[in-house]
Amino acid sequence: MNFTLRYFASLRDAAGCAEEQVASAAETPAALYAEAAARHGFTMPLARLRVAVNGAFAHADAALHDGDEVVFLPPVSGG
Amino acid sequence: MNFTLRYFASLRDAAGCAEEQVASAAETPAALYAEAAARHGFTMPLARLRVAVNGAFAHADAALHDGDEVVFLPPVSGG
Amino acid sequence: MFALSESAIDASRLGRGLESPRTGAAIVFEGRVRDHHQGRQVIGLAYEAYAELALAEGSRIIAEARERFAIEQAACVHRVGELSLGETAVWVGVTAAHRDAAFAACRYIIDEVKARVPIWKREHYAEGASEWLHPDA
Amino acid sequence: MFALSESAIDASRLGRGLESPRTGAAIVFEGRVRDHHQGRQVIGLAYEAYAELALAEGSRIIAEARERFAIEQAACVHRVGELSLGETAVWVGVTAAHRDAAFAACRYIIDEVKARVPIWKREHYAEGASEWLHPDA
Repeated sequence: MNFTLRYFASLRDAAGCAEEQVASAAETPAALYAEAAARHGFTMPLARLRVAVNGAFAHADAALHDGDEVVFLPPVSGG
Repeated sequence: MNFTLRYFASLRDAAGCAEEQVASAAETPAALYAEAAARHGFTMPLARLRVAVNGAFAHADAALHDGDEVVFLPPVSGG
Repeated sequence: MFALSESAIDASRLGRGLESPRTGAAIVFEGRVRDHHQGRQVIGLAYEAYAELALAEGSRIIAEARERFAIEQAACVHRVGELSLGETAVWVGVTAAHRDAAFAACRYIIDEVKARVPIWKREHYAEGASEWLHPDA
Repeated sequence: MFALSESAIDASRLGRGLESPRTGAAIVFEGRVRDHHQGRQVIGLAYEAYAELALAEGSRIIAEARERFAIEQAACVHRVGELSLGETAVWVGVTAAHRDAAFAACRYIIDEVKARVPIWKREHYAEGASEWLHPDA
């Protein structure tokens, strides 16, 4: 399946890009993150992240569909 | 002894004046209030009032001195 | 700083007094004249203060807030005289490094001012009456 | 209303949106860029937002505050981009008939915004480094 991944804050710095298109057999955000972490050397564990799919918070084990936009959100620090 | 009494809010309305000079044998604000209440028809019991003498909060049974300024404060409603 | 004001409270000017590079949190509370009280339609009100003691007690409350909470600045201004609907009756401003202290101190100041400072409110009602408010403690 | 702003937050303009004859209590909270954080001297910072989700989640928080507390108006604006010392990073304004609800709702909104809205802070330190803040929950 094809996915769009978006990165923010320290993950964006680590990935070296704000967005990438990937083709992957990953069926869940968790699996997709494992691949991205290996590719970019992310050190932040999945347990510290929240996941968004197509602009809404989602479970890391939710089923992905072709064309989904998936975002891994590091702990927020607004305010 | 001679005292200056000042009135605020509903007590001022009831007394019909903001200030009066009185000569009295009252030795405490409580005694002075009993006299003023009789004179002006105040219905508010002393227990609902706070007392100030010479610009500072004081006990209703404090000893008064000649020339003291005594104020009976109805429950406040600022803010 | 605690003050009484016979003219409209200038929130913008007071707010500019709350700026400092150490401030992480600033809170402003405004109590305003609202159009109803216990079911009666209010068209305006007046505040009367025992000014000497109000200033002393208000300043004491500000000092207490500084002692109890890790704040930088704290100020309160209370209107006296006749007020129209929507006007600001009391303004409280607090700054601190962190928001916990700012919220707690702001709340402390307005609660203590309402409970302790010798200021009285007279409400004017739509049906024509006016009444001094002397709430039970 | 929840919004993101790429330019300086205009507190005076936002405050004028909080006026109504039913309002007895108005509270404004401002989070500002302060000159220190955990012992390091801060010279500025940047906020980055996942804008689509930040707007949705921020609006949800405002709606929750309206459901939970007896308030009239509630609004929050968060800055994004580069900020200097003393600038307002986040503005929260709440009005209500009574102060209990106004304080509680204001506190709820800022706490939830900080905890849930996808916005990240990068602090710039006097010694030259910059760091994203990813606090442990």
